[in-house]
Formats: sequence, structure tokens, C-alpha cells
Amino acid sequence: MPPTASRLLLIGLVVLALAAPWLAPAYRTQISFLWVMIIFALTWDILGGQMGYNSFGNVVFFGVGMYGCAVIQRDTGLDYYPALCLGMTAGAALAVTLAAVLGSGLLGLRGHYFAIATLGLGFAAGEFASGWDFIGAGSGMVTPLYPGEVGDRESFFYFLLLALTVVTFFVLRRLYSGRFGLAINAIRDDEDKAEAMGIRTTLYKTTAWCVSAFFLGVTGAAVGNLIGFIDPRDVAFAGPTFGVWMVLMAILGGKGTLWGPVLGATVFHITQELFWTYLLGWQRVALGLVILAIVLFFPLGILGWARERWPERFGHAVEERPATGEGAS
Amino acid sequence: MKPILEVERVRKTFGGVVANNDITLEVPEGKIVGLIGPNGSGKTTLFNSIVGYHVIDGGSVRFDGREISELRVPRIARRGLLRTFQQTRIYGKMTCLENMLISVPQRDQTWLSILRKPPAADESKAEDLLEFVGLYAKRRLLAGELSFGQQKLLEFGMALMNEPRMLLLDEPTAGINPTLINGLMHRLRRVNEELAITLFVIEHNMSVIMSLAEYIYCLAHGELLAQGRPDEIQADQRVIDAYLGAH
Amino acid sequence: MGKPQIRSTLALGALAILVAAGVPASAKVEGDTIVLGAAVSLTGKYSTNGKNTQDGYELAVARVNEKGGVQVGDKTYKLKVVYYDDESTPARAAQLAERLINQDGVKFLLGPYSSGLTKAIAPVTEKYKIPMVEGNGASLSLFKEGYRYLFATLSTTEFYLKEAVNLAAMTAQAAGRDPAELKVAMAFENDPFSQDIRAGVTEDAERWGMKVVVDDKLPPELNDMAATLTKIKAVKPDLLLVSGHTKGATLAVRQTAEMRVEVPMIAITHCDSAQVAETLGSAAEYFLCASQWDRSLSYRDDWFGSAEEYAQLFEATYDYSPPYQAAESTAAVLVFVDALQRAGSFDTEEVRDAIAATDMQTFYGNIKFDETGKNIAKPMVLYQVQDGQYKVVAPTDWASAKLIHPRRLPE
Amino acid sequence: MSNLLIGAVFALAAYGMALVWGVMNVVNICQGEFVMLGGYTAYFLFKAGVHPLVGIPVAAVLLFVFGWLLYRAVIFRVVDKDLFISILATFGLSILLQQLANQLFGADVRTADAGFRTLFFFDNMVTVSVVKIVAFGAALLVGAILMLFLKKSRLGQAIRATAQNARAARIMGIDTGRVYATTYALNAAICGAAGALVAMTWLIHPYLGLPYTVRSFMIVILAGLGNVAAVLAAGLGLGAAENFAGFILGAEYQSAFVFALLVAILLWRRFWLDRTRGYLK
Repeated sequence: MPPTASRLLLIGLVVLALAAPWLAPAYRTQISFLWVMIIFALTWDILGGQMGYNSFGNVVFFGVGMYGCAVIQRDTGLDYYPALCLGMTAGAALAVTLAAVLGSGLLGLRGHYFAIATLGLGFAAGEFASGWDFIGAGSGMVTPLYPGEVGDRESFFYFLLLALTVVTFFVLRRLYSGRFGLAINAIRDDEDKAEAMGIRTTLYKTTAWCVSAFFLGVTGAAVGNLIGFIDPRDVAFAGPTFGVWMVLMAILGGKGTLWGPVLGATVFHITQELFWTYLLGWQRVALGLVILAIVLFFPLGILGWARERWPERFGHAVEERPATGEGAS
Repeated sequence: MKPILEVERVRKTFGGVVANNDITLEVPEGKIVGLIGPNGSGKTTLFNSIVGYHVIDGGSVRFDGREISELRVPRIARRGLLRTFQQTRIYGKMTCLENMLISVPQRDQTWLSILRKPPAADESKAEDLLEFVGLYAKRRLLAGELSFGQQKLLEFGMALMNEPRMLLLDEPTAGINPTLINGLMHRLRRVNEELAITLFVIEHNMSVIMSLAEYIYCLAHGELLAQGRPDEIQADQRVIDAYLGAH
Repeated sequence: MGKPQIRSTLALGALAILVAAGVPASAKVEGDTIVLGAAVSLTGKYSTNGKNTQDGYELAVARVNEKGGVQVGDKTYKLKVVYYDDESTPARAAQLAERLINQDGVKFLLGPYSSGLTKAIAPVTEKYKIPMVEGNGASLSLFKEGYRYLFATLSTTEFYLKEAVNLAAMTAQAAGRDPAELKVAMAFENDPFSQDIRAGVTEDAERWGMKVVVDDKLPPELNDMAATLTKIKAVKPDLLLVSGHTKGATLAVRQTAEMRVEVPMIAITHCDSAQVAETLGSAAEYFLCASQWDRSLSYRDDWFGSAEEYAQLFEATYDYSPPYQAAESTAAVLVFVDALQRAGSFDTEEVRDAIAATDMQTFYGNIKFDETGKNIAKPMVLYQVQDGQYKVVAPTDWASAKLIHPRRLPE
Repeated sequence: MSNLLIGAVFALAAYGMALVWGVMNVVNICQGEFVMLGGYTAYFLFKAGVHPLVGIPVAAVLLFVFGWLLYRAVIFRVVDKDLFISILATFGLSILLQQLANQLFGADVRTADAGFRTLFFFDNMVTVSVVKIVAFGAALLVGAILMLFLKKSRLGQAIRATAQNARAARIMGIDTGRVYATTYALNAAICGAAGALVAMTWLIHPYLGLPYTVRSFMIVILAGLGNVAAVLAAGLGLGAAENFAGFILGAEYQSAFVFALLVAILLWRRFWLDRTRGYLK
């Protein structure tokens, strides 16, 4: 496929996303959450898909960003926008710092130990937050009301989250196309080999987690304000929901690809919203069945499945150099 | 000729089993040195001890005059001491070209440079080296789809991409189609001469190692059994006994 | 990038738009039906009480429709409620409130179950200036945010166990002791509702000069209160207060009996919806229980008749005795009915003002809102479990039995 | 006493998890849901007038059948796959079972009060409820029966052989499919028995599973696969540590402490291995 076509498609999608608030104004918040889901899946895939470190604890950065922002908004006494701006910055900074500190320790764990440690981390964060009075403990925190007119709030957060999604996507695309992407892929395929080749694996791994934490932190700050009420276990550190959905969405779309998480998040979110509307009370049962179906029948995800069916379309072809190539066994 | 690698009285045990006992050897810069010995004689363990895969129980390992026995694998690799694996290890889900591109020297990589795109020079170098090992045509295939022999060649190419000063090769000809062994030996010599990379080679194929190496060490039961030029080793009765299993 | 992924992306994008545009937004009034909206917890940790809430709403709707409906202006309308399942999580509840308002075009909201979820929804209704009458968000903190469109039919959290503290103090005085000598132990679940109760009783205890000797926050995941109870046993308090929805109630009753925690007075919340007297038998004897309402109270209205008649109708319909969570939900619907009739219009501002001016009698008690939106016309009652029955013991005006003090341990 | 019992129940669930993990290389996330189902079995029997102690074997048998069916329907598909796939698949099962229980049994908190008395010592300062002693004994008994089964019975030996080397076992003529199904069913049965104990000592509701799953995980990691004594010790230790933390730090930090402990243990092992140039894999 020529590069112009893919560029056209991207532009088309962005235009569609920009126009959506006017096409379906009633669905702004729902689509805003689609952007959040896409960010979830994309940022999880940095470690889970591209680097082979399955994290169940990424939701920690989301929660930390959310609380960080809410505390700034509560305690600085600034106006709404400056406080939100500062809060988002602080939330992201906090999340990145945490990722750097935790990463240097936890990322030394391999395989399932990492997955389990991050699982523990996610739960521990939620439990600590619900015991800490400074951030409202179990009572949670209420973020300030948006100052604008009815409906402005939805548009504001819609575009904020859309912008975040687009930035996340392009930053990741850029990173994946460079040395960073190659290095974390190498770590995924064979970390011992990567070390034997002198790659600074800890540096790459921690950087990867920090990138993930940055976007999750900013998103958390925004989502805290979008939802308006921060509950430690069910909103901020919602491991059994958000934390697991991240993983599912990335796997559903095809982990280790750029478009896979986007695709997976879209399918998952739409399916979920439909279940919610039409299967009152039974939606979680349906969700459980969907998860089972995904992992049993599409363990490689939608893109992985496509890749397996049409490998030649993904550029895995034998090519001769114009000059003579030496054959090998 | 100053030695680039000095191994002195290195000892390594696993549980109660002594894998390396008091091994002392040195590899002069710019040479090709062989390491032979029957199965289970501790060759691969010695390689692992040198490049930092495990803690050694005693002795010292110096590379380029500096002690490296306390360092971990990646730092030793960044100093220019690299090894390949007996069971080849490549990045299976990446293309051959990507395998090469990520194998560039990591010495000068900083936090900022890891976020950049690989320069075009890397790519042309990678393609040249792929051509050198004979995999240019397969450069867009996933490395995991190559045959064992091809993977071995790819791993060799990746090691060269890393511009090491010294390369530890663990059985480079094992699993390679016999008709291609001569080509490989030719390449190894070229690497040694043209790129000035010191080679330290574990090899089972006697004819290969005898014609390739300038000096050979032989291990048996975790101890250094004999050393000398190929003709000396070939004539050494202890080496012959060890290989025939006569004790 | 390959073609298939792009094609499927496109297809999905198109699907998203179709889904978005395909569901028609219903109006607040469909023909002769007024549509109310509610997010309730049908699944998740609050689903028992969520069901009580929904049953309470449904019973009110059925009754009102059966009796001819709501007269607004010169036309009568039927009632209908659109429900969504919030899965007992605030994140979901906030989204659903928005969906009810934006997509379903609902102009009048009924509350969810629990203070936490109400906290998540209130900012949304406030933003859209949509009146919400709720019967299950008791946290006092809800009414300190200055919300204009939030109204609660129930007594707020500070009243739940206030009566128990007062009762302990007065019993002490009657026995010739100074209430300031009393030691209080508290164990409250770490959620907005219970923590607000805690804030209330802490104030009450301070006013009497009582000493708080244990003050534990119970995690919602709690399956065992042994650690807290061991502490309580060691310090021998005169009053033990526990709140943690139905799970907290069941655990407190079961484990105090098992560990033989000898406290003269124990007061808890949610013991009627947890059915402690029915399932735990003698272990529940002499526990004090905070309740918003009881079927034995002498309230009545035109829709349901007396409280007892309401309870009988409820039992006949749903096969279980109505806990107060259902009654206060029913009352929330009645507030809307009353306000709509008085306003004579569907304009949200006029209806909001009509709700604010509510001053009515229902089977559930009198309802009159203060400027913050909470009901100030109805007291809480305190039950005591006596011979397996819930008997109102306080306030004395409503009492149907005398308080038994100190609590005797079950054999 | 309370600590010991909860520890023993954790140990049972953990032992089942270790069995499945070791033999089938499947991490069973719906462990806690088996406990929950076992609890409901005992509860409904109790409602029908059956003593909860009788409920233990009945729950075990019913859950055995359920585990077998589940293996034949779902789990066999994930046995040879990546461990992560099994984590996700059983996570899906766990949501499914939770929600089905919620829909079928309601979210009410239930308890099957066995009617045992409480023993009192030292002027009531030390209380030991008989039900907990009985339950603790039952937990040990279940563990002992299981160990005997694995050691002595032919099927138990087949299970152990498969755990050692599935391929070799297959060559030796062991029907590994059947072994896997039995293992998985056994695990479900153990959890079912544990659930019956939970129902008679504490309380049950559809969402009680997660703590058991998470703690089983922790214990298995601490104790390793296939070491019964270590599993028991880790289970009891965890139960005690948790209660102690609740006592010292206040109940609000009880769970936080447990999870922080998990992370701390892993980090400690990681840095300890780091000194030997090793990795925790």
C-alpha cells in the first residue's frame, strides 16, 4: 500500500473524529471514553506487546495522575484552567517519577513474576489510596465543577482526550520506528540475547514504562475531571476493570502492533456499550464470554490473525538484491 | 603481542559439580584461538564465566587489561567482548534487517540517542553485512522463519554489526550444511584479517579448528588439559585419549 | 502498513458512527408517558440494595399508573423509568447519568444506590441542571457541595447512629454515671457512606465528652473482622458502632457472638437488609440498628395508605419484606409526582423549584427539603433486635418496645 | 486461631493452584470463584437441612464434576498455550462465574451457621470457636487426603509423572488429557471444600473470590510449585501476617500491607538474585 493512501486514511480518521461532536453530540462522553480506551490499549502495548512485559499494574499511573491533578486543583486555589493545566503536568510528572523508581526495581523481574508483581502493585495502590485521609481515603475526591456552559464540558474533554490520543499514537509511531522500537522488540524476543549484545535493557525498559506512565498520568488527570468523582478502587486504581481491559483490548486487536490496540479498543468499547444498553444486568456475563472467545479463538488478535493469513501483505517477502546474492543453506 | 583476554585460575561449580577448575589461558589480540574438549568438559561454562553470565567462584578475567569478572553481561559486551550461542539466539519476531539494525554498537548510546531513528548509514552497513553472510535476499523475512543454519549466519552477522573487538563463537559450524563450511571459514578469516576482530572459537569439527586456529586450548573434566599450536595438539596423546574416552 | 488492517479499521469506524447515530434519543415525555431515568446497581457489590432500590421505584410507578397517573397541567400522564446497570462503580454511574440525559433525553433523574455512586452522578445532573431526587445517598458531604438540583428523601448520615450515642449517654446518666466516662469503639467501612457516619458520631461522642478508644476503617474486601474485634475486646468499650453495608452487619453480628465480644451496647447499620435476625438468630439479639423507616410507623399517604399497607403491598409484589432502602426509593418517585403536579409543567427549572418547595406527607414520613436539598422533616429510628423481631426503641415518640440494656450475650 | 484457619484455607486454594500450575502450566485465575461456588453448595445444603460439615465432601464432589466439565469445555484449549493466555482465559471464566452467581443466587451476604459453640478461656479473654477448630482440622484432612492420593494412587502417580515431563509421560502411555482433566477437577474439588469451610466460618457472596485468587498466587510464588510443606507454611504465615497487620496498622491498611508484601518479596528475591548475576524467571 502506498504511503499516501495510509496518510489519507489517517487524515480521514482524524477529520471524522474532529467532526464527531457535531455528528453525534449526545455521544460525546461515550466517544471520549473510546479515546481513553485507545490510550489504555496503546500504552499497555508498549510493554505488553512491544516489549513482552505483561503488566497488570499500569492502572497505577492512571490513578496517580488522577489523584495528583485533583490534589493540585483542590489545594492551589488557582482558576479552573490553570489548575487543570498544572494538575495534568503534576499528575504526569508524578506518574513518570513513579514509573522510573518502580521500573528500576520491578523491571528486573522477568515473565510472570513481573505480571504478578504489577498485579500486587495495582491492588496495593488502591488499598493505600483508600486508607490515606489526605486524598479523601475511602470517601474519594470530588473534582471541581467545569466553569463553562452546559455541553462545553463534554466538548472540552472530548477534544482534550482526542488530542491526547492522537499525540500518543504519533509519539508511539515515531518511537517504534526508531531504535527504541527495535530495542524493546529485541527485549521481547530474547532479552538475554539483547543483553549479550550490550543493549542497555534496564534503560530501555524503564524508559518504555515512563512513556507509558506519562500518557496514562495525563489521561488519568483528564478522566478524573471528566468523571467528576474519584473513588480509590473503582475509578482511580480500577484494576479489575480498567487494568484488565487494557490487556484485553490490546490482545483483541493484536498486541505488538500499532494499529492493533486502536482496533481492539474500538471493537471492545463498542461491544461493551452495546452490551450495557441491551443486556441490562447480564452485560458482565456476556463480557466474560467475549473474553473467553477472544483468548481461545483469537489469541493473536485481529491483526495477528490477519497477518497470519496474508503474510505477504505485511512485507515479509524474499527479495533479491540487484547484484548477486550469496545463497545460504 | 599483548593478550586481549586473560583468564586466570577461574573456578566455577554448580552445586557440588566442578565445571571449571583453575583454568588459566590467554588470547592474544588479533589472533584466532580455538577451544576444544569433549562434551561436558566445561567449554560453554567457561564462555559464560568470561562474558558474565554467572558469578565465578574464584579467579579473575581481564579484558584489554581491565578486570571484568565482576561486571554483568551488557557492560562486558559494550566493552567489545561479544559471544554467540551454541543454540543460536536471534530475535525471532523481527525481520533480519531489524535484527541487524538493533545490533549496532551500544557503547555511545545515550538516553537521547535511543529515541532517534537509526541513521541511514546503519541500514547500508546492515545490508552489506547481510550480503557478506549471504542473507541479503531474506532481509525482510522474520528471523524466526529462517533455517537453523541461516539463523546461525544471521547471528554471526549481528555480532559483526556490533563492531566487537573480540568475538567468542560457540560452535559456529554446528548445524551448518557441510558444503557451506568452507565459505564460513573463509568469512571467519576475512573478519579476523579485515576487521581486526580477535576470535576465540569453541569447535567440535577438528579439521575446521585445526586449519582455522593459530593456537588451541583443550579442556577435559573442567580442567585445562593441553595447549599449543594445532599440530602440537593433534599429536598430544592426552587430547586423543580424552576424545576417545580412554582415561 | 497493510490493507486488511486499514479496511477493518474503516469498517469499525463506520460501525461506530452507525451505532452512535442509530439509537434514537427518546424525549422526556413520550406521548402520555413521563420518562424518568435511573442508574441502579444490578450487579456488583451493591446489587442487593440496588435491587431494593429498583423494586421501590417500580412499585411506586405501578401504583401511580394504576391510580390514574400524574396530572400535569390539564392532562394526565403515565410514569416510566429507564434503567441502566452501574455495576456498583462510580465511573460507570457518571457515564450512565450522562447517557440518560444526553441520549435518552431524560429530564428527571432518580438516584442510584449508595452515597459513592450518588457522589459520582450529582456533578453531572448539576451541570445539566437536571433535577435528581434520590433515596439512597445519605452522605452529609453530598449536601455540602452546594448542589441545587440534588434532593434526598432520607435523613443524612449524621443521624444514622446519633440516636445510639445519645441513648448510650442517657442510659449512663440514668444509671448515675457521667457520659464522659464512656468509651466508644468504632469500625466503619472505608467508603463515603460509612465514613460520613463516622464523622457524625465522632462529633456526637465529642459533644458528650466520650472517649473514642478504637477507630478502625474496614476495607470493602473484608471477610473477617477478627483483628478489629480482638482490639475491641481488649479495651472493653461501653458502646460499639459498626457500619459497612450488609457485609459489615453480618460479620459484626456473627463474629461478636463467636468471639464473645462483651459490649453493653452495639449499634450497626443495614441489619434489616442483611436480615441478621432472620439468618443469625440469637447472635443478633439486642443489637441496635439504624433505620430510615419502619413499617410500624404511623405515617400514611393517598397513594399507599399507611406504612404497614405499603409493606404488605410490597411483600405481595416482590415476596420479601421491604427494607427501608425500598421505601425511601418509592418516596423519591412520589416527590417527583407531587412536584410535577404542582409545577404543572415539564420545565426542569419549574419542576426543580416545585421540588424545593415540597412539603408533603408520605407513608415513608414527612418530606421537606432544606436549602441544601436534604430531607429535614423525618427522623431516623433505631431498632433493637428483640426475640428475633426488629422493635423500634428510639426516638421515644415512635418506640414500640423498651430498650434492653445492657446487652445480654446469647447463650 | 482465626489467623491459622484463614491461612489453612488460603493454603488449600494455593495448593490447588500449584497443582494445576505445575502439572498443566496453567495459572488458574478463577480459583476464588471455585471457592465461592463451594461456599454456595454448602450454603444451599445447609438451607436444605444438611449439616455444613457434610457439605464439605459434597461440595468437593460437585466441584470435581464441575472442574472436569470446565476442563473439557474450555481449559483443554489453553493447556499448551502461553501461560498468559491461560491467565486471561481463566480471568474471563472468573468474571463469568461471578456474574452468573450474582444473577442466580443474588448478591446477598450468606452464611451457613453450623451451630458450633465457642470455647472460652481466661475469663473470656481468649475465645476459640469450635467451628474454627473443626474447619482447621477439616482443612488439614483435605490436604492429607490429597497428598496420599498423589503419592499412592495410580492416577496420582500419573499426575506427578506428567508434571515432571508431559512428553515422556505421553510416550509411556499415560493419557495426559485425562490426567489434566483430573488435575483440574481435583483443584476445583479442593477449592470447593475450602469454600464450604468459608461458608461455615465466615460469609459468602458472589464477589468473594478475588482475595483467594490473589493470595493463592502469592503463596505459590513464595513456596514454589509442588512443595506441600512450604505451601502450608506460607499459607499459615500469610494468614497470621495479615491479621497482625490489621491489628497493628488498622484494618484499612490490612490488604494494602498484603499486596505491598507481595511486591516486596518479589523485589527482595530479584535483588538477591541480582547479586549472583541471575534473574527471577
